[in-house]
Parts: sequence; C-alpha cells; structure tokens
Amino acid sequence: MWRIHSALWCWALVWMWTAASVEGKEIQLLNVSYDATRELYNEVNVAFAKHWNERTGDTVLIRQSHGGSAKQARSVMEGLPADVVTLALAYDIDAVSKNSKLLPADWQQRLPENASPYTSVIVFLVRRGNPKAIHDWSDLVRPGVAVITPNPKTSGGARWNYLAAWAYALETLGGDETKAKEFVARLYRNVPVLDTGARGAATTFVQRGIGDVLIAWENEARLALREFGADRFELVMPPLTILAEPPVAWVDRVVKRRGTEEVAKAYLEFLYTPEGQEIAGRNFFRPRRPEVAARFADQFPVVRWVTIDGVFGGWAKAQPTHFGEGGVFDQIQAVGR
Amino acid sequence: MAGNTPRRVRESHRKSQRGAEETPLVKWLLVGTAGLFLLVFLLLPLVNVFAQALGKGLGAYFKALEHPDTLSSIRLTLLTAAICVPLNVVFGVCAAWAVAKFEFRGKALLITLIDLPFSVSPVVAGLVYVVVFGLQGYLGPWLADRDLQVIFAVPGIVLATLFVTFPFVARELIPVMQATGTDQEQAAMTLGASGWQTFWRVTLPSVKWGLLYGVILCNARAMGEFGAVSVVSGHITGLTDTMPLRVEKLYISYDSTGAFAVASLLALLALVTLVAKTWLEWRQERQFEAAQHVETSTSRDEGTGPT
Amino acid sequence: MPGFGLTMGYTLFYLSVIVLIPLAGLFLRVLGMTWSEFWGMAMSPRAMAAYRLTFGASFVAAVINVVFGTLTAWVLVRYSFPGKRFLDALVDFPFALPTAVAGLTLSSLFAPNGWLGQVLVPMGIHVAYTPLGVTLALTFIGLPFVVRTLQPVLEQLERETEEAAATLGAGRLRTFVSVVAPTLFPAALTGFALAFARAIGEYGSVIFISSGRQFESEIAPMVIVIRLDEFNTNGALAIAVVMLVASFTMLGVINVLERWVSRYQH
Amino acid sequence: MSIQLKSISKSFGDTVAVERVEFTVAEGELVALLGPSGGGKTTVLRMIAGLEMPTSGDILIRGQRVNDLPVQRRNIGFVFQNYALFKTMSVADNIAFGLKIKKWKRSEIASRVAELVELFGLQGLERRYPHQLSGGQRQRVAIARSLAPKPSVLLLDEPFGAVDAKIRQDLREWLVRLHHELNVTTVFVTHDQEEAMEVANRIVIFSKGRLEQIGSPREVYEQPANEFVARFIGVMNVLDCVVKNGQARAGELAFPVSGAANGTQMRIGFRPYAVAVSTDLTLHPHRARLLHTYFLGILLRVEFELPSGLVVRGRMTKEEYGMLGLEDGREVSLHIKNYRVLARDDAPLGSEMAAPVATPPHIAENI
Repeated sequence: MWRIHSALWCWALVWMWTAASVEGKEIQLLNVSYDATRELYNEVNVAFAKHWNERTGDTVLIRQSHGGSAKQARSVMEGLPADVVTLALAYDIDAVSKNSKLLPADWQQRLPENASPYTSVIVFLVRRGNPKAIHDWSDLVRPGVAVITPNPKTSGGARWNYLAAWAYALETLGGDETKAKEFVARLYRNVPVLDTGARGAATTFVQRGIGDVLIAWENEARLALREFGADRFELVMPPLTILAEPPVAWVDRVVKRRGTEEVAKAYLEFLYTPEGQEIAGRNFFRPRRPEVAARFADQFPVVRWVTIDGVFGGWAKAQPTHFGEGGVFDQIQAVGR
Repeated sequence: MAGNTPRRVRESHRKSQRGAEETPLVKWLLVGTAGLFLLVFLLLPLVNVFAQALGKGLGAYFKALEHPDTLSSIRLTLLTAAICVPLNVVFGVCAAWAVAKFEFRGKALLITLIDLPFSVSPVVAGLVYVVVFGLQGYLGPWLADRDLQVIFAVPGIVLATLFVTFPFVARELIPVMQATGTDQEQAAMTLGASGWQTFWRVTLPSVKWGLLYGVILCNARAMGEFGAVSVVSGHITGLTDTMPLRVEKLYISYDSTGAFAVASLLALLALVTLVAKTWLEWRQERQFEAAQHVETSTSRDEGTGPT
Repeated sequence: MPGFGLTMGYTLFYLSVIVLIPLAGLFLRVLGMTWSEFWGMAMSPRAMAAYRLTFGASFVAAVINVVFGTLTAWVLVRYSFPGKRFLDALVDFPFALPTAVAGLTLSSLFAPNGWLGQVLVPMGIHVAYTPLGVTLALTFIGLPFVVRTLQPVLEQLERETEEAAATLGAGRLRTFVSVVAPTLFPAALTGFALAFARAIGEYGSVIFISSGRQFESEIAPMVIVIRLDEFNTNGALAIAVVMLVASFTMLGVINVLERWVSRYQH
Repeated sequence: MSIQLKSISKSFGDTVAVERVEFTVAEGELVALLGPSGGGKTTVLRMIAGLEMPTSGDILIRGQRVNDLPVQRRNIGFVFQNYALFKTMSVADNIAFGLKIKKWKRSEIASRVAELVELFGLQGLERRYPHQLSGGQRQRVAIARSLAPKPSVLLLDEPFGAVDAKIRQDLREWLVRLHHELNVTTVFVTHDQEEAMEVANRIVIFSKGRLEQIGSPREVYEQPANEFVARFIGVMNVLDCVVKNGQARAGELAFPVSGAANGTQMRIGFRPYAVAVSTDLTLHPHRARLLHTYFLGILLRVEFELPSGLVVRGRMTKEEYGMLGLEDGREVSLHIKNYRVLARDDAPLGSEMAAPVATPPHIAENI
C-alpha cells in the first residue's frame, strides 16, 4: 500500500510544481508571427519589457509563436489567442479580419507606413563558390537546378518569392502573362521540397543539404550565413527583387477580452521607435526610419525592386488570382504532374 | 564479449548434444546476427542522442537545458502527464472492472473501441480536436464566447494526449483482472467487505503490478507524444510547447545541441521506462517461479492434517 | 459483484467524450462534403503518392520486422548468451522512445556527416531525407510489436514436436520449415499487422528523416498537416478519413488474427 | 433452526438452476449438499451466502429473512472451491481480513489470529503468502479465514475438491473433529457421495435443480426416495425386466412383483451386498462364473456372469473371499436377497422386498 501512497505523493508534487509555475502575476502578450522573425522578436521582447517596466512599473512577458504566415493566420482564426499578429504579408491579416472579425478591416491604417515597421527583400542563398552559377531568376529554371522555396499556400515568404519570380518574368518576357506562368511553372518543377514555412525551407537547404539554391528572406539568408558561416554558403542578390512589407496589428477582440489593449499597442508602436528600428536592423530587417537605415547602409545593398501594389495591384487582387483555390499556383502544380 | 565467445561456443557444444537443436555454429550465427542488428539498429541511435547532446561539452548541454523556454516545456510535459495518467488510470480500472468481472452483450465491441486510439494516426487524433474545438469547428464559437481556450492551450494538449494514451492502462489491466477472476472479491464480501473495501484491499493489490506497468507505458507515451500534440499546440514558445515540440523547434532554429539536449532527457525517460518495465517483468517471472517451486516442494512434505 | 453500473457507466462516458464523440464530429464534417468534392481531395495525385509511400514503406518495414523480429524472438527465447536480458530489454526501446527523438537521432545518424552516414553516403546509399529513410524510421518503431507477439508463442512451442520431427528423420531446417514455421505463422502475421498498423499512422519520427518532397518522400499524415496548414480543412479531413478507414480495417484484421493465434495456443 | 429455505427458485436467463427447493438446517448441524455437477447445489449454497439472489422464495437465517440482506451483513463464513485466498496478503493478513473489516481492535485481532493459527495447525506459516503453501495448508487457511469473524454459519463449496486423495481423507476427518469442537452450523457442497456419507449429519441430494431427498446418511442409503437417489448413493445393479406370470424376469433371474400385467416393462435394482454367493453350486438357485475381482482394499468388488450373459456386481470382504476360496473363472451359485422395483427417476420408491429364498445374513450387508 505504501507504494501507492508514495506514487500519489510524487504525483501531487509534480502538480504543485507545474501549477505554481504556470501561475504568473505579470501581463502576458502573445505575438503570433511568421517564421523569419524568431530572432528579431526575441530581442524586441526583451527591450520592450524593459521599456514598459520603466514606463509603467508593470512586468510584461511576451510569448512567441512562429510558423508559416498563412498557417499562423489560420491558427488565429481557429482560436489561437494572439494579442498581436506580426505576419509576413497584409493579406494574411486581412484574412483574419475578414473570416473571423477579430480586428477591423482598416487595421492597416492604424499604424504608420502601412503598418509595416520594417521591410525586407527576397534574395538567393547558394552553396559556397556558387557551383551552379546562379545569379538571376533565369538561372533558377535551368534543368538540373534544385530550388528550395516553401509552400505559398502556407508561407508568406513563399508568396513573396513566387511573386518576385513572376514580376521578373513579366518584365523580361514582355509582360506576357502566359509566358510568365510558364516561367514560374518551370521554376516550381525544379523544387523538390515545399516546406510549410520559410524556416522549414531554410532547414531543408542548410541542415539537410538539399537543393542548390534557397529563395529566402534577406534576413533569413543573412542569419543562416551568420549561424553557419560564410564558408558554407553565399548570398546572391538578384538584380530584380520584390519589396516585402511584413505588417503588424493588434487583435481587437483578443486584447479587449484580455485587457491588454494598451500594452499591445505600445508593443507595436515600440517597433517604430529608434530603439525598435535599431533592433530590426541588427536582425537584418530593413528599418523604415531613414536615420537608422543610414547606419545599416552597408548591410543592405541598394537593389532594384518592384512592389506588390505596383505590379500586382495589391494583395487583395494577387492573392485570389495566384494562391486561391484553383488559382495560378494550383494550376501549375497540377500541370507539373 | 568477443574474448568470451570461443569458450562459450565450446561450452554450448557440450550442452547441445540434443538431437533437435541447431549446431553451435548456426546458433552463434543467429545470435550474432540478431545481436548485431539490435545493437546497430536500437542501441546506436540511443548512444547517438547522448553523443550529440554532449558533443559541445557539459556546459553547452546544461546551458541548453536551463533555457527558460526549455524549462517551461519540461513543466508542461510533466503537467500533461500528471493530468493524463491519473485520468487514464481511473478509466482503465473502471473499464477493466466492467469488462473482466461481468458478462454483457457487446463486450468484444467495447474492447475493440477501447483499442481504437492505438490504430488512429496521432495526426488524425489532433485533427479531430481541431474540428470539434476550433473556432471554425463545432464548439469553438461557443467556447470563445465564454472565454474558454481549448485548442492552442493546455486543455487541447491534454485532450490530444488523453486520446493517444487512452488504451494503455485498460489494455494492461483487462487481462490481469480476467485472469484473477472474481473469487477473491467474493471471498472478501463474505467476510463483510463492502464494494469499495473489496476494491481497495483485494482487487487493487492483486493487480498493482499490471497497473504499474500500464502507468509506466502510459506515462512514456504521454510525455513523448508528438503528432497529436503538434496539431493542437499552436506552438507558443514557453507556453504550449511540450518537450517533443521543443525538440523540433530547437532543431529548426539551427540549435542542434539544444535539440539533442532536450531529446536526451526524453531518451532518459525512455531508459527509465525500460528499466522499470524490465524490473517489473523480472519480478513477476521470479514470483511465478518461486510459487511453482514452493508448491512442489511443500506438497511433498505435507503431513497429515493438524491435530 | 457490485459496481457494474458505476464502472460501465463511467467507461462508456469517458470513451464517448475522449474518443467516440470527437471521431463522430470528424465524420459529420466529412458528411457535409459532396461525394465528388471528397473523392477529389482524398484521391488527388499528391494524396495518392503519399498513400503509396505510406502503405508501401509501412509494408516493407513490416516485412523487414517480421524477418528480423522472428530472428530476434527466436534467439531471445531459445538460446542463453551473455547480455541476453539487456538485448531483451532493448527490444522495447522504440516503444518507449518518443517518436520525435527517434526521428531526430536516426536522421542525424544517417546524415552525410553522421556516424552511419559517413560510411553509407560515399557508397551511394542515401538514407536520410529519402524514402529509404522513411522506411527505416517505420521499421524502427514497428520492431517491438513483432518480437513481443512472437515471443510468447515461441515459449509455448512444445519442443517435443520438433523432437518428434527429428525422430522421423527431419533435419533442423526441414523441421523449422514444416513444423515450427506453420505454428509461428499466425503470430508472425499478427505481429506484421500490428507493425504495419503502427507504421501507417506514424508521424513524429518521419518528419525528421523525410525530406518532405512531394510525390517522393511525403507520407499521408504529413499531407494532412500540410492541408491543415493551407487552410484546407476539408482536404485534411478527406485524407484523414481515408487513413481512419485504413486504421479501422487494420484493427479488424488484427482482431481476427489474434483470435486465430489464441486458438492455436491451446 | 439455523437455516431455512422456503420454496427457493433461481433461474439464469431461460435456464432454471434451482427449482422450489425447501429444507432446513438445524443449529449446529453439519449438512452436505450432494448431487452431480450442474445439479444446483453450489447455486443453493451461494444463495444462502448471498452471492446469488434467489428468483423467488425466502431464505431465513436464524429465523430472520435475509433475502435483501447483502452478503457482507449475513455473518456467514464461506470457503471457496479454489479457496480464493488473497494472493497479495500473508496467511496472517488473510485470516485477519474479516476482522479488520469489522473494525476489531488490533490486539483482539492479533489474539484471534493466533488462536486460529494454532487451532488450524498453521504455526510458522503466518508470514507466508498463499503461493508458498501446499494445497492442504491453503484449505486450512481458507477455513480459518472464514471462521475468524465468528460466523453463525459456515458454508463450504467443494472443500476437498482441489487436494489430492490422501490429504482429502485426512481433511475429512479433521473437518468432522473441527465441527465437533466448534459446533458451528455447517453446510458443504460435494459431488462425492462417499465424502457426504462420511462427514455429514444429514445429506441433501440434488439433481437437475430439484431436491431429491434429505436425510441422514443411513436414511438416504437404505431408504432412497427415488431411483435417482438409489442409483446415486452407492452402487446398484439395475436390470431391465419384463413381467411374466407375476415375476419380473431378466435372463435367468426372476423377481416376484405383485399387481403387474404380463408384458409390463419394469426395472429391478439391488445393492451389491444383496448378492449372496456360495461355492456350493446347489446352495443358491443361480449358477454363475466369477468374471473379475477388483481389490479395493479390505472390500472386494466381484463381477459374476450368468450363463445368459447377465453381469451381476457383488461385494464381499477379503476374509469372505478367502474363506470361499474364490478366484477368477470359478463357478459359483448366487442369490439376490433384497431388491427394489425402480420406477422413473423421481418417482417415489417402494420399500425393499425380500426375495423368496431364505439365506443366512450376509457379512458385508452394511457396507
């Protein structure tokens, strides 16, 4: 009998330890973000917590969830209680707004710069010495080149990658949509693995050693270079790329329910402060503030880029055309087989 | 072991003068093949976990384990097991009691249904709860209105874990209870014990090893479950990551040492499970042998009845 | 005997809450789809390729397990040798090890810079991130099922029947083939079915060792997760239903097989 | 009156296990419930204990109706066929169990256990576990356990079924002595008529769920109520006869019966001891050949074959056998001294009839 009793005691102890620690007195925020921002927000969270504590005396603890941008948006719609969403592209937040009415449709007007405190561009990461001589988008469709890019259905970065390729094709092939589609289809035929998120794709390329080139966020590519050293990889800046504007928003329904509206807003506004911009720059995101951007100028070479609004008429138009059910991406995937 | 082999072969050669047995050569070939297979296929992966985890030194190892998010994943895993194991124990005992002590129609069906979660893919198990509790699902909106969080929170993780660990205790207890029959319980009742007294004093002690066995397996699975938990977790770092999810997260964050450090804890759990399981089996085996031995020896010297 | 009402009631209640009602909810959602919608998603080329790999790799893994599992069980039951108890305990290791850890360590072992990968990759044998790796992971998790199903049957096997065969002039191999193997067959088949059933649902270990290439090294549970991540809940459900039907079928097969085995044991 | 059963019936689904059984057991009696397996005797015992509920009828223990009294409160001791010892408890704990349930004081429990251990000759085995005991020891522990809380009734289900033959004999004698000492009302179930005859004050005979007869061993042996009892208790020669001229005939043997028409089929039964044998071939009316002798110890069973091929079983002591100088194949003359007309299984039997030829009293008559 004593064995049963001692087992019960052990169990009670585990309970007390776990239950006591889950209980916390501080304010908690959940930031649901996309794949490439892990390191950025790790740093932002610490800085903001300090900033908020100095301002109000309250302790704030920010939780993170990362994954493919669209996947994360779906989780929020399914009930992941995000106070703030910091996703890869505006359409994903639009989807949350439209499908679940968790935040108003004009969310993008509530913060400066289209609610995007930092930007990024799409670049190539290749293996050391660039053995397949990849310099431009046209090199990606060559037979025998294995391209790693995530699934545009789940990943925000992947959609930027796709649209960048499309924009390149439109420009070089004389604005012919059919030829552009063919070009992109050829590119995706060279993709052996479609991961669900940018980080998964990076892992596939970097850790699993699959593929000749990774189409990636600029920050993701530079992070991989920093983590694994320039002796294994090289960054290739394509002559034409797309400007990615990852937006941020607080989720009204959630912050009202949890009483975190004030701190959530402050958290996002913090991203626009010089300190926040500095952190973004350190994590290879392009800061919006000119004075901060100037300090990181040598890290961010000037390239020619297109924008989503300029070439595709905004996400509201691009998303259903290319990534919707039966859209262009579905078509080229079906043709591919 | 290699040095031991020739002597053993000779010895076994002497022993196996039995007509219907393999020649020592065949025998040692078979043992060698099986042994090599098990060592490479099962032991090497285990050793590899610890080698990778400790590859960058003890400092890096403990630093990885001391990360607050890792600690919180350990806590969540323990919490999940601390909830799931007792619930499944209560269920397992009830189910085994109902199945083993009574005859009723549809018994075979009930046993099959209890087994069901064994054969359902963990991913599907998780999906099931998303369908039921998600905001786009049946109960989600109702729960959200009442500010109740099920999926992407601890309750969802617990539910998914309950599903996949559901049959473990019941599966171990049913045969044990069936084998014990109802004699002892009836004897206790004729001596005046109530239903509860009978259960606590007679039934439970007689199935405790089977129960413990079930608890160990249930616990190992509850702590190690990946697929089902992954689907419902929401992957909130420091909040809804269990240890296996933490392993994956560290792995894709390029932190291989960290991933293997957490993995080594889980491998340690597996080792403890194995040791406990082997000990239990060994114990039962010994008890059985002892019982047989005593039975033959004392019945021989049994004299006439008492005076 | 008291307590039937209470225990049976609780059993049915708990079973319903944790298993039956959620599963019913899933089927209810699927019933909301039209047949062609369901069929299109359940049988899309990508899903078909995933089924092929899932069932194919599970089958191959189960076959490997039957071969090595029988050998292992035989050695553990029939012979005594140093380290036997250790090996016997080791057999359960895949059962006790969390699948994520299994996937992690196997993929690292067979990666080009891993202990085994260093040897195998130069020989042109790529295990990690290929269908071969998927098969390997599925073999790993399925091994205990075969060994543990065969062991008790082997223990109960009467040595006398083999000796009888010997007195009738049969050699060892002949005895094994015509006397031992037929007795072991139902148990081996059950072990096969258990390992197979376990393998088709496996997810945790495979995602680490599979490269996730569509049409090549993607298993059905991975497609379910991807469909779910793509917002395509119905697509996920369609494949989930196919997998569930496969699971239920396997459960039925195993039930029948187990009855067959127990009939042989008396 | 310690136990009283009033028109007890029990059915399991459609099958009737016990049908309108009535009997009483007096205070301090030792009663055997005897019958072939499936006869319903165990069910009756379990109903007395409260382990089964009667479908209809009343059970009274010491005048109190106990139908609705749960098993726990009937104050009975029950010894199970396989003893049902608690495997996880030592001998002492097994015996103390009922006392702990009844919340006896610790010291009283200790002394009661010690008392029983001594009474049952279990000294030195207190700390052993059931699997470490022999069959006979287990049985004694089971009885000690059931007696510990001082039950008003002791019920034993096939108490000697699971031990081997030699120990069984010892245990029987011991049970009789024990009963004599404790004088607790005892009911036990057995399918072994010899055991019932030897141990019980009275025997209750069951067949197919019905009570066939209740009486002392001598009563049921000498005055069986019907053919079933007659055949179940002891050995009986049964001959199928046809009536001719007031005699039931089978082969050479003829038994006078009155009031039966010619051609009536009828069965005649007689005990082995009713067969008188002589080597003087003229002494008895029938000639026969000794077919086979079975040595059962002091008693011998002998089989005689009549010229028509009829086989008659007889019984005699070793001395008698020696005195007659019998051996297999020997020609003898024989005579059936007493016999009964057997009707259907459950029909009441007439009293034994003496055959017309007078013979000297037989030595083995009472066996």
